[in-house]
Amino acid sequence: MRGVMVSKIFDSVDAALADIRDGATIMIGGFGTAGQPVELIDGLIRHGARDLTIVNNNAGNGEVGLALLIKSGFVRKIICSFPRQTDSQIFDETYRAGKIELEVVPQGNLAERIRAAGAGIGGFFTPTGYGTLLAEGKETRTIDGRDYVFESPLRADYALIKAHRADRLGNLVYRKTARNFGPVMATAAATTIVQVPAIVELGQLDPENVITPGIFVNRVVLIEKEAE
Amino acid sequence: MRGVMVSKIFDSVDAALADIRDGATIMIGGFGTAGQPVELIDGLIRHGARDLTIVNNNAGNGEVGLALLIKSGFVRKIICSFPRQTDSQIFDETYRAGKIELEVVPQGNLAERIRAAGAGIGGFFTPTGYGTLLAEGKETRTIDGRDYVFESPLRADYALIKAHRADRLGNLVYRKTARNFGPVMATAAATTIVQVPAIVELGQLDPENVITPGIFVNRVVLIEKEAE
Amino acid sequence: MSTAAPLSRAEMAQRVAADIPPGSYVNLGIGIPTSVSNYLTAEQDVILHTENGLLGMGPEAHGDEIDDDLINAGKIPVTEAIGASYFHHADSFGMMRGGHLDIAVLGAFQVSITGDLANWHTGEPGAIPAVGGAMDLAVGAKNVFVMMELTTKKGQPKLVEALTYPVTGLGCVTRVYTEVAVFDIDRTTGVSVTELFGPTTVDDLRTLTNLPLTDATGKG
Amino acid sequence: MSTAAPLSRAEMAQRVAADIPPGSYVNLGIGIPTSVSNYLTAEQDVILHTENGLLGMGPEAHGDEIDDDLINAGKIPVTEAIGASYFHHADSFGMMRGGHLDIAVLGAFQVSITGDLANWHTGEPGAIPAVGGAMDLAVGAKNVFVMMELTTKKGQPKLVEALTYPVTGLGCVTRVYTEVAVFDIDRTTGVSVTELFGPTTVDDLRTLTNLPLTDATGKG
Repeated sequence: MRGVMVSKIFDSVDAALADIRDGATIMIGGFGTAGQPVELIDGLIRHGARDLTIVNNNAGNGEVGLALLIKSGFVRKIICSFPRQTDSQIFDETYRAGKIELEVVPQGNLAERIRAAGAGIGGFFTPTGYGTLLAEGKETRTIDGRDYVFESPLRADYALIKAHRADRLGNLVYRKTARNFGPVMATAAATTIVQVPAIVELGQLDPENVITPGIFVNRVVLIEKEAE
Repeated sequence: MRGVMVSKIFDSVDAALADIRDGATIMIGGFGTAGQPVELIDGLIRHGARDLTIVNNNAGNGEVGLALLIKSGFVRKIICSFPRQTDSQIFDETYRAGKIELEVVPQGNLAERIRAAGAGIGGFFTPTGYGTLLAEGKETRTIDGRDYVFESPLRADYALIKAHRADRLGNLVYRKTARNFGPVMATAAATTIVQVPAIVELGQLDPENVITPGIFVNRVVLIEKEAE
Repeated sequence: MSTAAPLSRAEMAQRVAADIPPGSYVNLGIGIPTSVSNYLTAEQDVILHTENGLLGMGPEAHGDEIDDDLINAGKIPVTEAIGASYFHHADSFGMMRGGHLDIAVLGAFQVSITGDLANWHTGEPGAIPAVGGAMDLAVGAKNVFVMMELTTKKGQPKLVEALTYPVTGLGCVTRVYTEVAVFDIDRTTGVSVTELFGPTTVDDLRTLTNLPLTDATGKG
Repeated sequence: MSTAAPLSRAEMAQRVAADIPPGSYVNLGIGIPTSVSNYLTAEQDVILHTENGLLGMGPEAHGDEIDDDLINAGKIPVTEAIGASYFHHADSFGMMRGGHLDIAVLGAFQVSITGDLANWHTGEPGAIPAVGGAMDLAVGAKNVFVMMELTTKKGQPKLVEALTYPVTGLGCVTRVYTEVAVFDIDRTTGVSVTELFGPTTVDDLRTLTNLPLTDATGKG
């Protein structure tokens, strides 16, 4: 008997996204446009699932990627740290029109909540946000003389992220500051879908330097581009 | 005016350990002997600070390193996950003679408590240990139907760790499973002291693959050996 | 599947190995569970996790392969499989606690009918407590398989109504492999016998354990 | 050190840069604080942190240096210094929240005499709230330096008894650089003026701010 080698490589974006349903919570990697999985987001728009909750650091830039997804009307709610930017006009309009719900989370709490979900932590006390509008109604505690706010894990049905290289088991490396939220989001989603500009043979990534071990990755899609 | 380049490199183990005082809490890296900073521990014994609290995964193997430190009588208390091993005879005798205090912490909670201290988290809820002897007297909470125990950050005055390579700013890489507790302990101590078998020029470590950024490291000592 | 005789330890390990789905991420506990790796086939593409910071652990190292920096959780020298990755202890236990491992295979002193596990401490006076990663493994994996003899040397069943040994984790065990039978544990429907090895019957097991076992062997 | 005239923004940045001890780990907030990097010398060996995952940030990138994958927290293309390292967002904010940065330099709408900081939200009706890393930076660094004009365009002092803008962090600011003076904030001893720039006196500042300022200029 000869088995089939396990491979997480999917032939197309559409195949990788096919099972996403209305109402899903989806984490999308990237900080601004660095690390933003634009082709996966385009695929999500084509796919057409509605009533989505999106977790990202921002709320879209310009007229592409996440901004376009918001424009599509498929996003019910966005959880982010920094929606307002010079080129966040699509979000701004949608929000002011009352067509999208916004939960603003301090950036470090956002990252830590995602990490907590991936690491099986039920909740944690963070000093960030204590005494501010963003901690209103939340449990607080003074520990060793310092004031903390209780924050809960943030998990998702899917994470869509962009990496620099992947192998067939989904081991990933990133490139420079495009790494940002990718590694923690990959741990916090039931299904993690990754786009990469190149796939390498198993064994070509140095085990000392794999940033996201394949255990956190479910699907890999190759998006070839000229300049990468 | 020409400034002096910042360098964290110390000339000797003794110089690197000189300011450790009686009663200090000291994290020591390593899992069994892999990653154990033996020469720093030998230096700690020479230094002679007493009444120490030691944090390590184990409680020493054989008659060297951590085991020898325990034999020295300088350790008041050890916080670890797995004291009893086939070659932990020194700890076993010392403990049975009532000469050392023992706090047993599940290994993952130990690692997470250390990480929490380094990351400014005031405490967290973990499922590990719930309903067991090791959670007796601790706060518990049911979150989304799962039971958790509250655990507190674990910090230290010093961390003594072993890495594979360092540069003058204290950027570190490790080797294979000798990495273990080194990266989290480096973040959780007021002063982190590292032994390495080789120091490289600044710029020789790939920025994508630095495991412990130099911000977490205070002192680096070169321990040259034949086989590394 | 039945066999004519109770399983040897090697056969138990072989049986567990055969039940692991291709591509699974698996942690094999110290002791008997470690031997499961001897029976995993290359075609299964099973990826082994060792909690001291390696995913993609290869077979035990021998001779020149031995490297003091490359050991497993039992502190035995091992090798690195192709496609491996290293990480620090907090990441490694986050991987476990976060539910990313498909299966942990563990030894046990006792397992209760609600899946409570005892495997870390005999509770004897004077014993030095040492837990290691046992409690983390118990609560972390999606499925916890226990491998144990069904009875103690004195003939006492180790599958019990309620633990008498100190708890490692509550309600965590999903399946128990013994030399005479495989038991599935479901927190709502209870314990069912899914396979028998040798002449033992489900009724024999009910008598031995004094537990309400469901016969799911397909022959009951 | 006094100067004949109030400081320009560039001089303020230069003044802050001169106060950063060699070898410090520093995060420069978006806006005016970013310009401090223009005045750091190679001899200072100051290591810049940008919270989107880089320690050892180099100068702003231009021309061919621009790389879409290498930006700072303000999303401006930057370069990588020798000895840099990359890490993910949770590690980056753990570095900050864990108190490992020596200094964060931030802009502000207001600072209170107990070191409370307001710099994230105008609180105006209809404004879209956006916090980014502001609250994390406020609570994380060992020292938080604020750079701001002492008054609003309407002449209202921005160093105040109690904030009227929404809080970013409580009791976090340790020093305030303005065009006319430097203020040190100590939670127990209050606010002291440590330097003056231009003709303004400590009494002038007391009158302007209506605050009980200690004269620590060494000339009072």
